[in-house]
Amino acid sequence: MMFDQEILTHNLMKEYIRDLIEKGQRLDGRGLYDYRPIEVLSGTFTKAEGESWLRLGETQVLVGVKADLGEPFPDTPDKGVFVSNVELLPVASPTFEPGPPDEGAIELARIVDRAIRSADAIDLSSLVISPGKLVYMLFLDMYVLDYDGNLEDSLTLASLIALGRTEIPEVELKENGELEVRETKRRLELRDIPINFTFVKIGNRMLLDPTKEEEGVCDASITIAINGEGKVCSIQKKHGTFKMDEILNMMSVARAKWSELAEIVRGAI
Amino acid sequence: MMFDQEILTHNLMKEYIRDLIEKGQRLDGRGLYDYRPIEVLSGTFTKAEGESWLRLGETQVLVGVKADLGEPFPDTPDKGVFVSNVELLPVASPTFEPGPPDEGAIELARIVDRAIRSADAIDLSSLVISPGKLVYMLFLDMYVLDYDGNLEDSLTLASLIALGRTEIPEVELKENGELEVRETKRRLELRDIPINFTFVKIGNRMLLDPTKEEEGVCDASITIAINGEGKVCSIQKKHGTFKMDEILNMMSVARAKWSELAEIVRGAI
Amino acid sequence: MMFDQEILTHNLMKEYIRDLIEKGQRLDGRGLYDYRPIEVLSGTFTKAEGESWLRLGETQVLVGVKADLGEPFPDTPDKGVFVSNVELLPVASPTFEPGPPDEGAIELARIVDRAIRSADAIDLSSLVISPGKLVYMLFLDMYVLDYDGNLEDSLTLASLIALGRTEIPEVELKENGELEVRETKRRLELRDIPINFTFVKIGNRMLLDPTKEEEGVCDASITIAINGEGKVCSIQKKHGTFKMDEILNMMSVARAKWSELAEIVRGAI
Amino acid sequence: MPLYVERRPERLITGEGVRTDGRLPYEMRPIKMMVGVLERADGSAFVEWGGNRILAAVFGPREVHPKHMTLPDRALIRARYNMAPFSTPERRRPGPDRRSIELSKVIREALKPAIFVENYPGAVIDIFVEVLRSDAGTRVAGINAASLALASAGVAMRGLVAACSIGRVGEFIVVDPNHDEDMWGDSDMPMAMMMESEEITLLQADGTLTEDEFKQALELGRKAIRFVYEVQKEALKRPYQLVERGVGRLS
Amino acid sequence: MPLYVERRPERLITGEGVRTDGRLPYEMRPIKMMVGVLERADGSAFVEWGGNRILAAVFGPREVHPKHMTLPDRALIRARYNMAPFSTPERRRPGPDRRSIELSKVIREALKPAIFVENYPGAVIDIFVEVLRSDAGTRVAGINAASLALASAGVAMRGLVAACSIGRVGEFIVVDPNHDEDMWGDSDMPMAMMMESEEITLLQADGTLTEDEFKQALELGRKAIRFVYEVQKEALKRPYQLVERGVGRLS
Amino acid sequence: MPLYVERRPERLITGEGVRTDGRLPYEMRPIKMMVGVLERADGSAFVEWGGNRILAAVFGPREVHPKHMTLPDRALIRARYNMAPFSTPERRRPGPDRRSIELSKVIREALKPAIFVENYPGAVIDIFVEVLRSDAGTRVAGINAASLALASAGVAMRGLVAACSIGRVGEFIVVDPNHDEDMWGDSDMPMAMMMESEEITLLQADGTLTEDEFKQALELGRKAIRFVYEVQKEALKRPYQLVERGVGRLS
Repeated sequence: MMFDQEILTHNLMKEYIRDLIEKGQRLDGRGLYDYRPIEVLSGTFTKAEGESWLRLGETQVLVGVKADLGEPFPDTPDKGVFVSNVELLPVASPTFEPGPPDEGAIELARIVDRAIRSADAIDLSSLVISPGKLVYMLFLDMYVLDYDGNLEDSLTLASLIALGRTEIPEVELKENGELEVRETKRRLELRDIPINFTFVKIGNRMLLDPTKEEEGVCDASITIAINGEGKVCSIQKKHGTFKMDEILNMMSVARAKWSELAEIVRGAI
Repeated sequence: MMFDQEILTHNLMKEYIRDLIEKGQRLDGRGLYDYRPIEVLSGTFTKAEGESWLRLGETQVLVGVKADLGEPFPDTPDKGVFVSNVELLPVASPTFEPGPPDEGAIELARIVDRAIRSADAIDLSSLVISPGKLVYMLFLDMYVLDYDGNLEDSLTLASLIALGRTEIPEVELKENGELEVRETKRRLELRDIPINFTFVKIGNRMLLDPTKEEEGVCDASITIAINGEGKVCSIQKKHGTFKMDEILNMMSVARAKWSELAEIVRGAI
Repeated sequence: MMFDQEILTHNLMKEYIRDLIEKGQRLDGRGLYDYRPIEVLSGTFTKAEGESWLRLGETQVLVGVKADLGEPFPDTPDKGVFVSNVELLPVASPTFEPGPPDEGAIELARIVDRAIRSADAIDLSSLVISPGKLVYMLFLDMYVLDYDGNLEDSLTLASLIALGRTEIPEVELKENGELEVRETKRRLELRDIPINFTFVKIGNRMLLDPTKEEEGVCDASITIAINGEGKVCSIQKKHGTFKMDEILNMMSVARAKWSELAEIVRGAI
Repeated sequence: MPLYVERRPERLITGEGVRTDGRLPYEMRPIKMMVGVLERADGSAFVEWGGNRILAAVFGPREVHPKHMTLPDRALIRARYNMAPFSTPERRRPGPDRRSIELSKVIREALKPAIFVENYPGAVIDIFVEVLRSDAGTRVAGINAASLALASAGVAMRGLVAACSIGRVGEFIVVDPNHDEDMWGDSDMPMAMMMESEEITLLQADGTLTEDEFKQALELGRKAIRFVYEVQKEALKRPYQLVERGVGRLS
Repeated sequence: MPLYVERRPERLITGEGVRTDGRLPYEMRPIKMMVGVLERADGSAFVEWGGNRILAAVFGPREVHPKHMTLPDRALIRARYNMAPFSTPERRRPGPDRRSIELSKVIREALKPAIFVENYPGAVIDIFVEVLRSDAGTRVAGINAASLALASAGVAMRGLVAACSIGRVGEFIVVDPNHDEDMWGDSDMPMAMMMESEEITLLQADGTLTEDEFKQALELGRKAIRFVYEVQKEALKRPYQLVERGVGRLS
Repeated sequence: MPLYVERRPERLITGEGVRTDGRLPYEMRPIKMMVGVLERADGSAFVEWGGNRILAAVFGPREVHPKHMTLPDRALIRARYNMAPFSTPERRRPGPDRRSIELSKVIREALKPAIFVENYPGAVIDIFVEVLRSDAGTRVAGINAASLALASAGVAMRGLVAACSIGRVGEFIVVDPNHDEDMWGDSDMPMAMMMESEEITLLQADGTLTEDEFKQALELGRKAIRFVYEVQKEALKRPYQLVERGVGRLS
């Protein structure tokens, strides 16, 4: 629900935010295309093979990458399995409820997943142990701990960092068919850094990195992923409408911001 | 719910329908034992191995038969698997809701399934590829698109036609255990034509092929399946009560009508 | 819900019960540490390998032990599988609703299960047919038929009796890997008799074997399992609070009552 | 991996009509009924029928929950048929399956015509049928038990509903099919009636019957149901007591 | 064990831009549309698009159920995208999966901007998209059908929403990707617009596109959507009739 | 197919009482607590305890949803204990299982006695315990975190609830069992108390204890809980700061 304009921010606040933005200003003083401060917490918080706890303003997410062994899908015998999942924890917002992922959580997971897959950021064929029989399965579990808008970008950043940090136990499939899990670990290679950029439209202004309040008053929203070569690698328009030139403009902004965010990812790995 | 007298037809309409029927007349001018027009649409509407889109008055159903391969049930190693399922799509009526089949949909599926099984209309042993190990699985998926009463009979007719039209890919189990799916297809043989006849009782009149309104005002309802030899092969009394002689009378009507409907099935295959 | 102080007994009755208990009296005239009459019905009521229908006052439970064959859990290849399940049937109380076990039913099952496991009352390693591959699975299904309080103790007693009566078909794993189920049966050995004792605190009195009404007015409740050696083998404090000396006192009472209840179990097997 | 494998007997019936449990075609299995076995339910009954053990309980008339299901002008009737995990040779997973959902519906529709629903506007009557041990004919045994439970709950009824199954084994029409006949017989036709008015409230059939066979089955069903009905009446008169009948031969 | 195994064609497109179904990059598959196929729905439409068969129905504006979802100042819009078990080569299990839940959301958000929701305070408009046969592009075909169904239900709209997908196959930007291109192509970009205002109501993308490719795709999408929009308008004018277009070449 | 196989250590404790992590029987693992880690929750706390990482959050008192669960004369208390998929060596499937449902209940019942529920008639207080990393003793660590979260949310309380587990390894009664002792030890007894009144609000036990062992365990539990309680009080005084204790030796 929170990704929809249905969110009820108090009407007065709504008007105030909209009035400000008409003047090109934001409630927290940021420029229209500025991100809030991004912080990657240090410490070990999970039992994952790779993890990252990231703050984007007051939004907090914790992402863990767990490895397991399993069979590949029948139609991709030469590829490992990569599964993305988002949990909107009830601790993150008074409006989140316990239970299986709703459409908002599912869309979020697919937005992150699609950027990573489209950019081939992970070499799934490197996850094969025995083609058609045994592969690594990577589970990207994204936990939303505190919700203040723009989960798309914060989850994407935290996921890239967690993947980049991932080290999985090496295994050997012996001739007799037995499996040996070794002490040594191999690092997952992050081959590209596809960044998601989420914009909202308020009036005729486009804003990057919306807060919860800005999501609540916006007329339209969209997430665009740009990879290291400056290519679009995924788009998801959410509610509202955009004009073609608006989309082309946002894409230019995103392209220009890529290095700034990629640097944060690289720095944290 | 719609199979129950709980349906709310406006009271005035109810009285009017009942009054008419007391005089032996129906709202749409039909005789008490007349079916509404039955039309089988031509065209390809699914990816099924056999299909049929049938209209019975304003009731519309779409039935598809999909084949798959799988293991037989442990207690019937020498028989293929035949599964029937009804979906009351929300497009078919303002009172249908999305979700797993409710008791009405389950009963409908079992009414159709029971008629087909009791009559041995499909030779399940012909679906065995390797006894106890590999058999064809046939999924009879019945989609209700438009609901104007008498789903029992319309689904049965459409199912028989879809089954009679079914062609499944031939497979060969090679000596080395590998499975080859061939280009050639085999036709499923329809060995009998068990027709379901649904009657409702209004006052002391019995009516065949009830509309939604007639179902809504009726005092009792029953579905009787008759096969090609004139045998009863399944009965399902639904709500209300019948006297023994009423049942014997309806059975005679059904027996007399069998050829008319079987002809429609045969003609459409 | 019923295990919680949320139960609504009429307020007047509540006060009356509490006043009585302050004087050391109970509504049904029992002493504070007396059980209600326990009766084990004779007859065959299920198709289980072991069963018992037990009445504790107006509480009635029916427990069945079914055996099946299956794979052991990967981390315990040398142990059979033992699964406990409680169903609070809607016939047992106007407040019970059909559906999967709620937290109350799950806690009950775990209370019984924990006592049996902690006491090693069943030798799970005796249930292995082929280590890591094939074991007996025992399903302890506990059915609550009539609810008048203290399901913990009544289900534990009935479960011990049902287990003690259990005879499972002997099987032989032949050299060619085939399995033969023999006509002969083997008796499950009950190696210990861990009894659960449920107390409630009302005011500053402790009562054993509470009725539904006593559960409804109590300030705190606890279940303590004692085994044949007088050891504590499981504790579950439920709602409310206890002081340390209160717990030690109840434990002494439980220890003193063990023989009385173990005798009932032994007598019924 | 099942511990129990069912095997079809070599023959289900002899040329003289002797069945696998020794009964003749028109003989019924022993029946025991008891009214009033549960303390919390408003009405309850226990039925043994052959190897079946069925418990039925009735709650209500009481307030409907959830409220939006309330019917303003009459009682809502709900029924649940449920098989215990230990009621079959192989353990059954708890929870409803398609068969039990259908049976819950036909049981409700077998009993509802007997209830004066208009006497209880806005209320619900809940009927629970618990199969503790199953041995062919659980739905009809369940209807018999539930009918007693309704009556013992004081629900206003047009009459008791009694039920029995009729089967066909080869050329024999048999009353009250046993487990073997239920599994491998040629037809099965469960029936229920309100005996006073001879109105049929349950009728299902599976397998084929010629016109004559069907008439014969219907008539045999009526006799069997009357037999059951007499046992029910006696059980109602003597609550908390087990009313028994040995193998019953229908005329 | 599947009876149908998909195999990637040796090549998806020739150097001259001939696609696996013989089309050129700017050619669309044949389209048929019909408004008014269902009797019970307030509005309905059927769309054939290549091998796709899509049925859409609209109910409402009507009362919201459950009530707590009611919006006091405007209509609640709900959409469900559902694939029939027989819509794919291998049978699909009924019920929503993650993909169909996402598609239901994006379809709702593609249509909602076109509806005057403030005209129907407190009401709900339910949109159902049923995929009977799938052959690449079901979501855009579904949006086209649903838009017609909304209009034929008399829902007040800012304009029809029309939709089409654009793909990339190697260096070719192609309109209306077919099954092979959908499975093994390099990018897929479904789009929907309100043609009058040229506002984009659906835009998704998968696979990579350079800046130029993206611009080219966006422009091609606009043309394709205009083409579809013309078919929609004709279908709306002639309800109960099948409006057909053969392979359409975009300028 | 698991990547991680647990192996029992050769011995769990030496004759001198040295445990697999080097601690003596009466030594506790290092503890860190921080109050106020989340922005949206009304109260929150983070606890590190050995290798455990636990986050607790409290919402409320607020309106009950669904409404029919409202209690007219006091607050409804709900608690959820949840393990993250990445909290264990093998990935856990999200969603509640029987263990977490039971733990949610006992955690609720461990905390409820400390809350002045009668101060908030008709309201709900929701307590969430999220296990991010599990390393034996998650329920007691979770109670400690949740108690801090309640206090920091300003919920009126009789006192803080503090908790610790006591175990038995052979003949040794040990405080705060580690992972090995939790897996292969002989008994485990989680406890929680309101320290001011020394009322026990959680008590569970698993495995066997003689009367003497039980008394010893209870007494040791009291000491450990007092130790934890002191850390809690300090954390409450210094919100947003990490309050740390190294290995703590109980007298």
